[in-house]
Amino acid sequence: MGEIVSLQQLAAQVRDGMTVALSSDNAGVAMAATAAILANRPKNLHLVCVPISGMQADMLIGEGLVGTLETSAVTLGEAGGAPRFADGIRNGAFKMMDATCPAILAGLVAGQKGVPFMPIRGIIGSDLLASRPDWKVIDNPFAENDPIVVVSAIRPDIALFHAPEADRFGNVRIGRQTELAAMAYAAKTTLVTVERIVETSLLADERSAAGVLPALYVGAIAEAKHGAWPLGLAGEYVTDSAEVARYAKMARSADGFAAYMKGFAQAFEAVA
Amino acid sequence: MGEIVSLQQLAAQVRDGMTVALSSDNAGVAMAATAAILANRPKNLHLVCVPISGMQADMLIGEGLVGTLETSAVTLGEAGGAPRFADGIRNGAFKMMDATCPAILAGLVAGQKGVPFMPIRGIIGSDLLASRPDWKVIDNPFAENDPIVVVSAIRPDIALFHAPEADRFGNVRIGRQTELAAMAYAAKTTLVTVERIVETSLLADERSAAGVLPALYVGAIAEAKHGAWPLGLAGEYVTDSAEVARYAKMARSADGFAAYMKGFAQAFEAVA
Amino acid sequence: MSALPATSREILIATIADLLDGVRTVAVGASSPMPAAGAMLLRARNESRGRERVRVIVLGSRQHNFFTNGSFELFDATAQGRIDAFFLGGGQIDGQANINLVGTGDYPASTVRWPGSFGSAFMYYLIPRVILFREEHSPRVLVDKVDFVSAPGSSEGIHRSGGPHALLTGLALFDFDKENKRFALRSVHRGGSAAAVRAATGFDYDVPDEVPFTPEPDAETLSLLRGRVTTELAECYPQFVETMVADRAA
Amino acid sequence: MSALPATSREILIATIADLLDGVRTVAVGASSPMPAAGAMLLRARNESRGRERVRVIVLGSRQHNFFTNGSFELFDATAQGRIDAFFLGGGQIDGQANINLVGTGDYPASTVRWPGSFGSAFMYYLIPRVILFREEHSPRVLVDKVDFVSAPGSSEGIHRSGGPHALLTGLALFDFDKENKRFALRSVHRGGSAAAVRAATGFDYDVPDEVPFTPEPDAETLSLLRGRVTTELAECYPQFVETMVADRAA
Repeated sequence: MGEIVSLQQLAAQVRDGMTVALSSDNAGVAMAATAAILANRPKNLHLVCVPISGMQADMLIGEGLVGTLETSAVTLGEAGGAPRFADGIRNGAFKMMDATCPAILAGLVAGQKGVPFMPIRGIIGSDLLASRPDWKVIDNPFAENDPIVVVSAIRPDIALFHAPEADRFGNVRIGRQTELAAMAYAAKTTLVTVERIVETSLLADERSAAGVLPALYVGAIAEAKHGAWPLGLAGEYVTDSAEVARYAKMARSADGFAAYMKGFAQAFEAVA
Repeated sequence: MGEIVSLQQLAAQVRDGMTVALSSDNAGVAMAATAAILANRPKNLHLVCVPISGMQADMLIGEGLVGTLETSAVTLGEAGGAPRFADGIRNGAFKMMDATCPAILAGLVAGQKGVPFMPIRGIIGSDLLASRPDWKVIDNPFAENDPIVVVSAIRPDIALFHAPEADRFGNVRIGRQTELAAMAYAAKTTLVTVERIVETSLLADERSAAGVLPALYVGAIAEAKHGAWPLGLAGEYVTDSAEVARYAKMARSADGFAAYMKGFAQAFEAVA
Repeated sequence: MSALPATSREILIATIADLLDGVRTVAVGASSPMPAAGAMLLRARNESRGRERVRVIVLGSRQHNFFTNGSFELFDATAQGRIDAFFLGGGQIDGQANINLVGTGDYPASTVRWPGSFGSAFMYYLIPRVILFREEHSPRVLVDKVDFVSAPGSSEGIHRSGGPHALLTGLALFDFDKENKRFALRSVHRGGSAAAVRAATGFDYDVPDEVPFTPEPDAETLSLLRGRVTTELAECYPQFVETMVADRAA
Repeated sequence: MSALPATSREILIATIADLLDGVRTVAVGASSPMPAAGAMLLRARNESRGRERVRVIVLGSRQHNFFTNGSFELFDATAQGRIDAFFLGGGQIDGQANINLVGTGDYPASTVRWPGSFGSAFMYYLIPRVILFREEHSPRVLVDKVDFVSAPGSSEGIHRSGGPHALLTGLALFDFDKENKRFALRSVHRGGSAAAVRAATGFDYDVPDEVPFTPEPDAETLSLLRGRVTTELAECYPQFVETMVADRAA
């Protein structure tokens, strides 16, 4: 557990048909790992975006690796809509499971707690419900006339994210982004890329230990400097907005996307 | 919110009939506040121990202030059983709601999430279930032949605990004791005593911010140096085992308990 | 020194502040500068008037977000009743205040696909005061019936403690009548008219005999907005502040 | 230098280590020095034998507990299947491995009241290898039927992935036969006898024709226990280590 490996070894753990939980853009996205995963071309992935995604999901969709997409949104933020996502939707390229943020979080909490479902307020009367056989409406057992949605547990094969640092013992600093911990708790294993690996245990300082994910949940860690690029990593570097805008523009067409991705792969090969 | 008050002002917020969530001995117990609460003699309290309690619950029971006790255990640890608790049980002095630790935590999570119940594994076949009308067995809506317990949400009027420090803005450091945050989320308001109040925002340092409960949840904070005594506070001071043992011995009889409590009140009056 | 008159954007921001009047805690999205500006303006004004403190939570911001429990906390705090107001938009908003953040055409193969429902299918049900905010006021956005309901404007037979309070666009301000499940035009912004609003709106709504103009910010409000609030905003939304300042000069 | 023979306590600790053989992660209570000693012994022995690493979580300890999610994490990690072994005791344990941590007499007005069920009504169902450990071996503890079921020894028709693996007392070691829901005596500790165990046990159980003595720790095990493990234990259980060392001298 918490083994330190190369980016390629980490990426090799993502295999055909797996359910992979991805972090949202402001929580640390493993973009360098995504480039390495794309090189392996695992098919028919089931992405669970926690609770939304952006360029990462759009790239995996554009490369044809996504069989199922479970998310509350895919957006490039200021750069606009996610073009390969919208194109895939139009062409029915993957099974779409539209969600709402707290329902994805509730599914992960069910996974974390080892229960088959979690109740959640809202949702009833939304068109989301009709396309989600994994969400049901039951009667609140403790009240009359109180229908409530239950969402089934989400138990990803893999949780994947990028964080500022890990220690040699496999512990990872996640800070206030506790949904990363929930992803890891719910997942069978967790793959983490980090800006740096430190020698001292992150649990040694009691004041900051609360923001650390213990090695118990972590399958593999790879060092990847600027591993969230072109996205940012809070406290480390900001999003490369020009690059995201360049992607947004090029990815509007299949050819432009292919050209962008070629350069993207080369950018990471140059580093590795 | 997060107002800094005197110990007496804080204690005055605990009133007749309220549901009060208490922390376990290793998580920071507000003993100085308990002395101040005992002086006010609020009646018919419903204690929710998260998930167990010790001397604090035993004292409140011994003073006749408890109408309902919801807990997974009451124990004085190395000093043995809780004598006023056992005596109250024999005499039917309060309504007992025996629980199991994760069920109390699940009830708080339901309170935190604003849902009426949470499912939980286990429990079926235990005699605990028979005396808990607020726990029911339902069929898992997503599987055949899979009965599962649901526990109803716990929404205390007050969460009460002792922590190392708070800042002037009402934020409280709880470190890795995240069940204290769950208590606060689930409760209408939270009363916290602290060893010290610091001038700098506890949220200013991103590395340690994950272990901070924001002021949004905190009703009142009072400074109480050694406020967990005779119990310990992790990272600050250890339990005064001799004092707990003295309590354990004296509290075996009603008279001994009364004598102990007189001294206990005086110990805090001397400080105040 | 007489101040320049309020810009259109400043009127919108001041209107948002008015719509938030009385709230204690308001959350705004990281990419929602106008709602954030309105919330910060109310906070500043309440402070200068000695009124109750307003907490503003800017989601996704590290500095202006005191949450410590990640993505969970907005939704949990909402369900706990601790968040009084929130903003929602939509690619489509219909006359019953249903909102669509998913797309047009036959779901799931939407012709035009938007990002997705985000937290709307939860927040809209539980936030007491949801302000629908969309600057574009056109028949394409304000439709008779949305193609997909991300979240409905009203509900029956379920637990629902929140819902739409008002709809603010670049042209007008509507109240939502919960009884009749219809919007009612409250005011049109400077330079507009009831007729222009009617022409640009794809759904039917109630109109009073006299349609007033949306009130313009008073001198105190405008001064706070151009002073303290602009400074505060600049930390989260530097680009927006630049356009806001450029507006005034124009 | 020939080592002193194993003390009774050391035999129990070594037996616990043997019962844990093969686990990857084991959790022990803060006031459970013997289980902790057994777990630490297995960890040390696996390390010296180049076998798989064993994680030992001492609950309630700050230094020997890597959890960062408070009281939740033990139960959550258990439900996730990440904790392989745990220890439970009981004021009463019966022949079907039901355990009672609540009290004797008519519930709720128990004549003798114990602290309560703690996490047993959850952990017993979900931990694959639960070791029942109670040093006192008497008809008062090992009863035919418990007065109150804090957690049952077996279940039907519900999700249950865990349960009793063995019962270890100061006199003997029992296996639990899940099929027949009965204990079977595996061994008696040095100086004891099958007859003495029978006399001290309030429930019926199976007995083999030949009842062996509980194996005593080999030299390597004893040396690890008296060396590294004693040092590690001293950080969490200083008083216990004192008595353990005093035992040897006696």
